[in-house]
Amino acid sequence: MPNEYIKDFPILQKPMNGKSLVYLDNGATTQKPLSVIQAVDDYYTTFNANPHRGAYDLSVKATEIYEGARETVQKFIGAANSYEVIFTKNATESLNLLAYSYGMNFIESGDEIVISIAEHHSNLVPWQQVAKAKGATLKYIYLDSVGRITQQEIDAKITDKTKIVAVTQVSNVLGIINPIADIVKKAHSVGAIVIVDGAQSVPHFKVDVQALDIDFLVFSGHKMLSPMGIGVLYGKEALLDKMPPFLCGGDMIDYVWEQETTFAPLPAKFEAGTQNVGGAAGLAAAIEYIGKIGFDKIEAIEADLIQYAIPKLKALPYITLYGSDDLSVKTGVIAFNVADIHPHDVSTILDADGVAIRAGHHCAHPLMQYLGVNATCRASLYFYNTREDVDKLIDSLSRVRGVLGYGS
Amino acid sequence: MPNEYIKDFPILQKPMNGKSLVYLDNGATTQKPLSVIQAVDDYYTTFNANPHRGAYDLSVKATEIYEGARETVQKFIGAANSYEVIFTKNATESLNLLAYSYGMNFIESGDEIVISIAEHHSNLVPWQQVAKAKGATLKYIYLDSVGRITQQEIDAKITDKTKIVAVTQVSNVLGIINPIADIVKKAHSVGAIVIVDGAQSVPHFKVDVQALDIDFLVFSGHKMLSPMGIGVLYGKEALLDKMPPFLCGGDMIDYVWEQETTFAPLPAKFEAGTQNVGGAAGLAAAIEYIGKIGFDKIEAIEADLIQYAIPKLKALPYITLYGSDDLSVKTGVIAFNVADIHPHDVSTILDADGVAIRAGHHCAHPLMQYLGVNATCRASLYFYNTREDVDKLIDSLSRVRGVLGYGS
Amino acid sequence: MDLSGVYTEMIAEHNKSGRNKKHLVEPTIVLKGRNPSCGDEISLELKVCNGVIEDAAFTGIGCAISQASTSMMIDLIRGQNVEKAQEFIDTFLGMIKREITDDDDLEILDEAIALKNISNMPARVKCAVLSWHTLESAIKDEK
Amino acid sequence: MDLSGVYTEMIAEHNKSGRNKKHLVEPTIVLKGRNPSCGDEISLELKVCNGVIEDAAFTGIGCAISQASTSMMIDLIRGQNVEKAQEFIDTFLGMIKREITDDDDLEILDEAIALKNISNMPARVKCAVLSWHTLESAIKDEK
Ligand SMILES: Cc1ncc(COP(=O)(O)O)c(C=O)c1O
Ligand SMILES: Cc1ncc(COP(=O)(O)O)c(C=O)c1O
Repeated sequence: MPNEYIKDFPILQKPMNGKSLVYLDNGATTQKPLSVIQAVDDYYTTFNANPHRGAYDLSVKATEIYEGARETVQKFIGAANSYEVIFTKNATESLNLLAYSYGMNFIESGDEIVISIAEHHSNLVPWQQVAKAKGATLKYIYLDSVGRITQQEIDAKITDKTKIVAVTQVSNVLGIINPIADIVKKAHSVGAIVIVDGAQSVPHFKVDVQALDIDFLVFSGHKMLSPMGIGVLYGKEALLDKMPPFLCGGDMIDYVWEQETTFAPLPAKFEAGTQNVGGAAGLAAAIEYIGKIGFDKIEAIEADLIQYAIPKLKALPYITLYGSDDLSVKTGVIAFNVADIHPHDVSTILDADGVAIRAGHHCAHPLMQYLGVNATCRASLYFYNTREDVDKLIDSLSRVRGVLGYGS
Repeated sequence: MPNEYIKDFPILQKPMNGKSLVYLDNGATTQKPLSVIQAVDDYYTTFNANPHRGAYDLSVKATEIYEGARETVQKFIGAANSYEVIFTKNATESLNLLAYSYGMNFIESGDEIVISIAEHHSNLVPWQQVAKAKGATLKYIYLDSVGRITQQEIDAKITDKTKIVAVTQVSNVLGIINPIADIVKKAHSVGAIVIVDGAQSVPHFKVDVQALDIDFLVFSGHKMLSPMGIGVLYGKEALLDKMPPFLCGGDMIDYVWEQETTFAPLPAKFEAGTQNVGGAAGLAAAIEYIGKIGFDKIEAIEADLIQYAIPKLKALPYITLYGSDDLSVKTGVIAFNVADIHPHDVSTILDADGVAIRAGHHCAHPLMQYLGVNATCRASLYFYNTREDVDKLIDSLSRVRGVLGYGS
Repeated sequence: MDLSGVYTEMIAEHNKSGRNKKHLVEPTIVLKGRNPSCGDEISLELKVCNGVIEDAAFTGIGCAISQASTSMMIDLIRGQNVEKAQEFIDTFLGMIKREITDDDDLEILDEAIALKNISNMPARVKCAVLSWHTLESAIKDEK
Repeated sequence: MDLSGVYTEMIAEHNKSGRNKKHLVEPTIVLKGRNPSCGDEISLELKVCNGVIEDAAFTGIGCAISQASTSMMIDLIRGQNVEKAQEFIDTFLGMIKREITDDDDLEILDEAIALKNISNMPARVKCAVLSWHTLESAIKDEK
């Protein structure tokens, strides 16, 4: 099936190991369309200056680009106000900002922080640190046998002691979509706030922060077509307002004296130092590109690919798939193992065919321990992938055991 | 005088307000040569992947580019080991990393932190916060009448109680070069560590961390030709080793269990989450570009421009210059005011002539208070500026008072 | 950008004259307005009796645009009641935000129409509106 | 990349056979080697008497390259004294770092020469050297 988007991605036109690149590591980072690369170039070749700091024309243009990007993000995630959108360098920084500024200040001894066992280390280690520093308890929501969070677990783990629930909307290993609305309902009923890790969801389907009534949302630009070095923290105004600053320095202050400082209002309060304007321009262009395709289309393409891939993978007797394949709770992330073969060898052998997948723990050690595996392979799709890519994956996989001297 | 570098900078070829751009706000951010823009493009069109995480070819290439950039920085600043170079998003993050990870852990009640009154807010507000949180004292080194730090002040302010001396190598307002070697000598003699803010020095002359024996150095890529969103923290191995991590998440861990984590060795320990590989590629290209010109040449050009500019500015009776104009302690940053005219008006009027300077407090409120001014104008040069740029500055300045109805 | 459309004679004149830059003898309201990003600070003094602004003046530092804007505002509101002052504020802010563009609607602003072009200069908008926001806060409780 | 130069028959054979993958009856040294970024873990068991490695074996998980590399290493060092074992280590690490490239110098590595091509695969180098670094730590105190 021809894919009309491939032509927009320069890297997908270039051969890898002599073969055309089958890029199936979109969960790690996506490729960038020309329009994004061009938007960054345009910024540096035409408008580059330090925003907010200059009264001259170029600096005003840089400010417009930067604040325009903030409004683009606002609309994209349905935030009520543009100043509820804070730019960071990636989802990890966004989560650490929350751990330092919210966690370290509003969590007390005896409080409980609830996360899921499927969290990426970036939404796990910061909360371990907060729990340790504050004498709080870090509690885990476990998964059912096919990787889903059940209402029972939600009710069991979120209690009157819970102050923060931090959970990923889509598991970066299993691709399972978590029931955020149910979690928010329960969390708010006990007065806890909800932090949603949207790193694997925001690039793939519409996430509306007001419709979900979530308190914070984090995501990374580089997993949704934009350059590296730009990420987002969304937060409700009332919460962001009561949080102290995280990074201190230029542009986040109102007045500084030798021994005292007053801080600027949102969003500047959380954006110390010179920001990544080129990155913000890239993110805005990425959101525009996604908007032109439309999430309906993106979801349809990804659903078609999973529906095509899963039966083919299941037909290979030596493949073990992890997690539910029920399309109503699954995105285009597929975790699997090949019998007798270590995931790193699988990845190396596929690489020789130009097929890029990921192998390892996917920054989710506790989930690996929970699944009882040391590592897995992971193929993660995006809308520029095709059925042909899936065919090549299957084809290459079917040769893996032979390469290492096993019968099939 | 023709300048052979202008042709490398696309933005300097484009008109601004119908005139060719005279960009004199290099202290805020510099423009980018084509080779830097191209290096970032090449990364995204040919090698983009998440480094460190994949066993496939593209990811290996991304890792090589990223780690190669680290080695380029290492050589550039004369560090002993490449893992002593930590990538951050800007100098501000580097300083906050130090404040959180070093300051919050090794400063105790009664200790003293010494900074200069000329610090940028980014090297000031974080230390205020540490001093407050820890019950330590924040002490200021003041300047002599022409903006210099004297040995007397160094000896008076750095005492047995001093644990951290954090000082800028070049003032971003006055352009004065501080006596880092003398400060290091005194600080080390009392057992204090020295943090050097190299944001305004590293782009302009050779800074060798081992020769200066400094403990930490921070700087921003965007002030030295590279894209925004990439900065550096250099630290001596022994110090970085004993510091706990700052940001937690993916890639900075060895093992994670539900309630415990062990951390990766340097430099990964301080680089949580997906890093800005494109930015690192840009920074490496910027360092290569600077290397091709050579600091001898860069310093010579800047010295020529200041020597040319200062007498011309002094010849205008309504101009007040701030700080020494002794070339042996001065870089191409010139702070001044025009009698009766607010700096913002000066900047707007110059902007109409295509001359971009900065007006305001330059993120240095305490210095403004110390100088007894509300704001100043600042022209800051780089090697792509020319005597013609200076002429246009002077020319435009000589019209400012007239525009606002004052005689000259 | 056409400088003469920004730094008009009228603005230069108001900035230089300092006619309204002084202390009042017995102000009933004194309110500081600040623009942290510029470092500009004005202190607005009003003498309000029975809902009428009998006199007004200001002190403080700022660029020509903020000084002139403040001075023009004071000329406008002196002798007016607070409702009228609010009308001036709404019209002026509307002009700067480009929500009110019709010259007829702006006419009441008199000399302050000279600041219309500031709406094209995002970096300077804050300078022009500082005193008007300060006035708005100052008279809030008088209505 | 030519896969057949990496996953040679010999490597496949060592990986599959599990010949050296077991516990020793009375090991004198047991040392864990870890590769956090891969999640690989091996436990190396040695029986060293009077400076001679009388027997060796390993347990643990890892990719074919690390398993084969460990198994080949064990074949090489079994019955050798620790000085000779160190020579194997130096030669093997030299080969992987491409510091030793001459086939004559590598000859002592016997079957382990099959891992030479790993030096072209930066992402897999760690897998190949894990057991060798573990061995080096294990015998440090025996010399
Ligand atoms: C001396 C000095 N230190 C620190 C900074 C902060 O740099 P950045 O804004 O890139 O974090 C600057 C520049 O703004 C500076 O001039
Ligand atoms: C679910 C999830 N959360 C957080 C992250 C961290 O994102 P980043 O590395 O861009 O900070 C990732 C990606 O690595 C992820 O998949």
